[in-house]
Amino acid sequence: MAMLEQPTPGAAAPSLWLKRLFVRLGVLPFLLIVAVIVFTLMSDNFLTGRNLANVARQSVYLTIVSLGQMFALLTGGFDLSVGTILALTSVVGALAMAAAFGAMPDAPGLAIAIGCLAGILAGTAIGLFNGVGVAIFNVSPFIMTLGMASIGFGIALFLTGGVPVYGMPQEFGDVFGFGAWFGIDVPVYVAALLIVVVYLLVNWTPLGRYFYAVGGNIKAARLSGIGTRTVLFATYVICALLTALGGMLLTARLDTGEANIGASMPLESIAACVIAGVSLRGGVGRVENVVLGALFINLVQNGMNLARIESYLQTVVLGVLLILAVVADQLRLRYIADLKD
Amino acid sequence: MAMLEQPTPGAAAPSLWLKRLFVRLGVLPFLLIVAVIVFTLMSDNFLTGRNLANVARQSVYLTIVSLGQMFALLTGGFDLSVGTILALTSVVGALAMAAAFGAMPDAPGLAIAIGCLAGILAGTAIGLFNGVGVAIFNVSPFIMTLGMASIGFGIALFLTGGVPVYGMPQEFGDVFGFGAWFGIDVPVYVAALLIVVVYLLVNWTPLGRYFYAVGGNIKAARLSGIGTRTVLFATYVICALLTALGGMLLTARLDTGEANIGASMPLESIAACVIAGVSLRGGVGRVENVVLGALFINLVQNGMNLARIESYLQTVVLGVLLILAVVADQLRLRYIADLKD
Amino acid sequence: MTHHPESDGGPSDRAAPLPAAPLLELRGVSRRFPGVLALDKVDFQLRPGEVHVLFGENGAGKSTMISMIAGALRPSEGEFRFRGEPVELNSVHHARGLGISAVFQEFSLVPQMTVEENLFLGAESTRLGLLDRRALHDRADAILKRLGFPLRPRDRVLHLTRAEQQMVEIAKAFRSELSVLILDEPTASLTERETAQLFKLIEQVKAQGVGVIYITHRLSEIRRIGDRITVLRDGRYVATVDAQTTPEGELVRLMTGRVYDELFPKVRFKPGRELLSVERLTTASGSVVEASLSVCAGEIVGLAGLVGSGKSEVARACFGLEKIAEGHVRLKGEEVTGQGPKRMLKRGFFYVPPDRRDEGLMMMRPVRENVSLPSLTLAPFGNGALLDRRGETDRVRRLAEQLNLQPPRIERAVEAFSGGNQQKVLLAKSRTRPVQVFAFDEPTVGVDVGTRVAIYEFIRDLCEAGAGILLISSDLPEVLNLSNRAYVFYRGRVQAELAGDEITEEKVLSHFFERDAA
Amino acid sequence: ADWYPYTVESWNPPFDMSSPRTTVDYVPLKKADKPWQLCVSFPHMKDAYWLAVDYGIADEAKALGVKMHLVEAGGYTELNKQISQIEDCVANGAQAVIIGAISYDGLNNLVHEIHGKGIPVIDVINGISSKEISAKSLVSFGEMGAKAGEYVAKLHPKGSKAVKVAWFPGPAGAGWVEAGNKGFMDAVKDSAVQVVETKYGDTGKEVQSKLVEDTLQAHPDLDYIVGTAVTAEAAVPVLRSRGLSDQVKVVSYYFTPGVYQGIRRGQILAAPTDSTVIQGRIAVDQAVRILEGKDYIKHAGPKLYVISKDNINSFDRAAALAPDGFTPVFSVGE
Ligand SMILES: Nc1ncnc2c1ncn2[C@@H]1O[C@H](COP(=O)(O)OP(=O)(O)OP(=O)(O)O)[C@@H](O)[C@H]1O
Ligand SMILES: Nc1ncnc2c1ncn2[C@@H]1O[C@H](COP(=O)(O)OP(=O)(O)OP(=O)(O)O)[C@@H](O)[C@H]1O
Ligand SMILES: [Mg+2]
Ligand SMILES: [Mg+2]
Repeated sequence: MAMLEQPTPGAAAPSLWLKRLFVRLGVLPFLLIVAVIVFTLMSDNFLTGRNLANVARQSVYLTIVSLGQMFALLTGGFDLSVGTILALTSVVGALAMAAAFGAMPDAPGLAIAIGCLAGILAGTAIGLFNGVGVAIFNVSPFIMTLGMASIGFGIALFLTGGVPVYGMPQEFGDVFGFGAWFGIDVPVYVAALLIVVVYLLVNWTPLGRYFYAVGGNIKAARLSGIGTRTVLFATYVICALLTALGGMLLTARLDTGEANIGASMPLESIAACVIAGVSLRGGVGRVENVVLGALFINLVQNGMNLARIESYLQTVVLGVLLILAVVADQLRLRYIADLKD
Repeated sequence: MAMLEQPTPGAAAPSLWLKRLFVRLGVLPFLLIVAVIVFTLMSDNFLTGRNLANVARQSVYLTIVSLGQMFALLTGGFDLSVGTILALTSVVGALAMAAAFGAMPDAPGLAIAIGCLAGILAGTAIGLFNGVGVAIFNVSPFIMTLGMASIGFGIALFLTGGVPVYGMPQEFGDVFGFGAWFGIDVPVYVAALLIVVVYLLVNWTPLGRYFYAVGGNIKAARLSGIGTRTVLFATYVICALLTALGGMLLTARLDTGEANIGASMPLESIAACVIAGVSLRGGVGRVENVVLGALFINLVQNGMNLARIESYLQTVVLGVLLILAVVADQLRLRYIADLKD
Repeated sequence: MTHHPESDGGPSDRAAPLPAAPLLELRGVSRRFPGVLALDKVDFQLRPGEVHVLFGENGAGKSTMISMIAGALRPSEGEFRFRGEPVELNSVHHARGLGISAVFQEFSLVPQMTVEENLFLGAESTRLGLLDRRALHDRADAILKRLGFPLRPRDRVLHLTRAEQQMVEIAKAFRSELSVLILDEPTASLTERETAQLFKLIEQVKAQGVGVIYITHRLSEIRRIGDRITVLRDGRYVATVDAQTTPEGELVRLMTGRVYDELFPKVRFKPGRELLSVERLTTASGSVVEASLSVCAGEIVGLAGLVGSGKSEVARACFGLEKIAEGHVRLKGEEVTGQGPKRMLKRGFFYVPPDRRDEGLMMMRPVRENVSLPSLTLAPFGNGALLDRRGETDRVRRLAEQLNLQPPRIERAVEAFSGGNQQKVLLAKSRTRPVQVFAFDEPTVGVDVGTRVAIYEFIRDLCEAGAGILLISSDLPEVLNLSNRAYVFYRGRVQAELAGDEITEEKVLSHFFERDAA
Repeated sequence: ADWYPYTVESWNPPFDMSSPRTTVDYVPLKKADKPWQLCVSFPHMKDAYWLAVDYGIADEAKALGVKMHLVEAGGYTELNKQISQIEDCVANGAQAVIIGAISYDGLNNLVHEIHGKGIPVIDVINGISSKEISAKSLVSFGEMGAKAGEYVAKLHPKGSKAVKVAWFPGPAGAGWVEAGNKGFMDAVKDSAVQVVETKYGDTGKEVQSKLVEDTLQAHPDLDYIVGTAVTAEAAVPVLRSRGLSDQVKVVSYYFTPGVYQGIRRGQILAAPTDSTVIQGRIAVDQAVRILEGKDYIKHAGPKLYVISKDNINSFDRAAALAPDGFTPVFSVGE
């Protein structure tokens, strides 16, 4: 990526110019454009304001979780517990909110606040354990988060007996699930806010750099005077916190606390990151691409539904696209090399 | 692992002696012993020849898949498609076998042969694609195998609509699913055979070393004259082949071809490897430990079922044990160093 | 490790002048690694404004000692005093705070980050909690200019050569206010020009009263900049002597307990038929341009040149590691242009890379597996189909003895060995199969004198046994003393070919820079 | 052969399983006036049960001459995806939505939104708690569990020799599982049936087969295995291999081709059927009637009955199962 910030001057042939753009932006924007064109041709209802709003809102949850996942990947780890964090947040949040609402039916606002707090705390707690396990006991993130996923799911089932939790104030769903300002859904605003925050954290603070450093070469990070344990710990807490926020938004959308959501989240969020060019070996990845990655996955699913592609075929197509996205990214890496000279 | 092959002589205090055993064997044997004791105390039916045979047989499928998974991990990759490979093998194998049997009801043996061949080919085909993607197009193994998993599953559903495939000759299940010689089930013999083969391949052939080399330092491997692409390709084909064999055994056990099996296999097999000390960064891992790892997971599940531990609690316990196993392994790494001299 | 009964006097301080109060003092400091006592009750004093050289064999404990001073390692026992005050150096950050900063032997760089990001890693300047990117960029530019290193602040470190990375590591140490500067083999992969620059800098900070701890295996450097020398052996303090007056032989004796008459062995060249011939070779990346050279049986051909001159790349291209745009490579008369390492090895050509961590060794695997890796299909390592574990172990043991691997434990993971000993493992790989042409790229990076002699003898024996040897080195004396023919590279081109007595420092250096003048 | 008239139960007031039922002969429309665009959402299309629903819906849609497009979320853990898919359907111009819900309450907001757009929502098979549903074509899975329970309980009434039953409701947390579990437990409460084990587990056959094996180890003296169709199918070969086929009897609490085969061969004792296919057909008919403003039964569900070897050859197979060789149909009329 050496050249990204300082394009070498000189007569750039249009093709070269395109290459540059390709290198700078990555493959996803191009794939997105192609997808949009294809689906627009396949269905009249695709390129409509309300459907795009639709896609935007549907993408919110995966996007937020993927942002969290990105931190884990940057430091060379994983978080396989994001699914469970969603579930636990949803269940605990709903239980607390319902209880609070039941206790004081005339203060829904307060109930909502309490519920969200409880849920987010519960979700983040999982992250705390992950952090301690990985940073202090250096348990491999894979096992640590997989273990916590299993534990957390067990707890969520305990709390609910497997049945959905309801009784949350109507306002919760109305605002955070389905509310909209100026035709844009509330969840989208929240996501946008989180994206900005994460972007700043990652690109404009020392801590942000430390995630890359720890993932890139943990020994070097230590020799440079970085508290690697602290950074690792922060990684999993932040990931859990973001996921928990996503969990509360999802709960608002569902209007119930569900123990059975998010099973496919871990792999989907990692996939979103990887097609966005985040390296599983750590140290490489950009926030904006991760957002595009999550968007891409949702857009394709939405497009295929609108294009009435039958669902078995959809699984196949999705698989193919994931692979193609990465193959295309390989080309990009070649070009990068080319552009160095 | 330095000392594994050559114990240094000298007066060893019993504690030291135990340490050394601990280091040589790893933490799993000890955990297994503990588990056995605990469960024996918790249930009279646990430590019975019948149940142990039962555990042995149940472990067969995870063990075989984990062996395959180990190759992927050794080279610093993953195989997330093992679940799909199981399903596809099962479906295709069953369809072919049923068809062949229908065509010539008086030659079940031939039908079985045809079916197994078809199934194993189908499963291995996925591995071929994985291999090409990873070795030739250097797609990240995560995405490549995840994508193929999605594709393969789509195909399996397409072939069956999710309905079990019936009509395989009775003999198939009777022999490869439930047959037994001298009180030991046929699947166990097959597994034992495969374990030996894999052990030889990994520890006594150049190719075996090359897996470690590619995972340990792919550049160094290349400079040492190793065809790294070939090795990577072989990795995923071997993994798929083993999994496919497991898939046919499972099909025999279930007596039907099923598209809905193996969903939990990818993570379970990786977990089995990791608690067995296989490094996700590649280059580290031993066959015998992987076998123990798979055995451990099955033993615990069986034990908890027999001890009548309630389902929700089981998920929690399993999670805790996974983490503990790895924490314990950290201790071991310390000891290893101590014993160096 | 062998213990030497004859002791060399306690901490007798024979260097009289400047009785200034010590800036930094170590008292009875020990460090135990699992299984090894890396440092054993060592005393050490650093005065302001002196260059204090740490000298000792590979594995003597030098890096361990400075890692503790830099706060990267905790001592098992012992006391540190900084400006007379006892201190607990419990983190790199803390040490930095005191103005102690280090150039680490194995670098402290994050490959995926840019030069600029690496320079300030752990000490980013911020405004309102946010990174002050402009300031960072300007400071980076300033430092690089001051040090005169030709680096682009926004290149990613992984795209740099080891030499360039070394410069980044050095620049990193110079970024903050200094009181103690630690340099652990900073010149290992630098060439004359950068080394000269570095020494100028050292003189500057000396003048400002900074205490410099300098680790090197190059005796010539000790003369050039050293004030005092502390010798370590097997983790124990041996002596502190004056750098200018102590004769080299004496130093080596203190260090090894043995006496070497000659550092560079006499090689009896008997050039035979041409083994490797390169004709007007140009690489796709342009790092080599129309280079022609040849290597005959029974001779050592040296390649000298500045960093980035392409002397490595020409060898890499021959071995099939660099894409070749034009030209021919012939091995024993056969056209082998663009063939990969596998085929090259089969044809008896072996390339030993300069960066053992990056391209040379599997750090987490045992020595045995690393050494035998290139030849697993050949006897005694195997019969093509299966491995012969005993044969393997025996042969590797023997090679470990020949190269005097310390400690001689071939089942231990490579990462647990000191730098120099890792280098020995790397060299051992080339002796596992029949080879006619060797290319050694920086074969003595970070290797102590004793080992150097061993390696040089190793190379000599190969040569006298009739092999053709390509010796690529940034350590000029190496090229001067060992090769009977030498090529000087400049900007990817062969600038000059020298033979026999022509190979003198002046002649070679003149071709290093020539075109700069023009 | 026409499937109608079909005797179904109708709840009045509707949408409340506890309200009084009347038995009616259900007769669908012959043809729709317009080729309406129906959207159907399933939890998944991975087993024979939902294949039967699909068959009913697709066949009826063809018969009525309406368009149908079917989406499936891929599993009971994919509530979020089901919501997205239904939204996509609506965005795509569906005029009525038929939902096999993943969650009893989790879709209420969505239903509210769709209802707001004037698009009727028909609740099939699983049940949705929302009051804004236009029609229901279902019987609660609770009653399925109950039916299975009653069947066993009747064989072993209170006072008779106690029998040990192991119960395998399915994946923990799924709505239908918890419902079935409750129904079964209540049904066997006062009888000689003693539920010695409740084992949740994914409905993958290998998972169930393992659970069965372990349960047999834990309870060598087990009398009954009751559970999902997958459990029943998995239990058959296990029992055969252990020579327990006579000692341990198998009951499933819903009906699939595998169970059908098992009952015919006498390997499975019995299983209740909810006439799965019919529920699908009725849902489509309800949708069309609503769209055409014709009067319709707001809440209908086929009468449950248990199938055992007594009636296995006589019962209306086409009402319970998709015909052999039927492959999933995801859209009709496009
Ligand atoms: N992480 C470690 N684990 C175990 N032993 C170690 C470790 N690091 C160093 N050692 C041992 O400590 C001793 C001193 O190592 P050190 O790197 O300080 O030597 P050195 O003097 O720097 O050698 P060189 O000149 O080759 O760099 C060696 O025997 C080495 O094997
Ligand atoms: N991995 C790499 N990525 C990008 N550029 C590289 C890489 N390796 C080498 N180069 C470039 O190739 C040129 C030659 O490399 P190198 O510095 O190894 O030449 P050299 O003459 O061998 O110098 P030395 O051997 O002293 O390091 C340099 O300009 C270097 O920047
Ligand atoms: Mg050192
Ligand atoms: Mg070089």
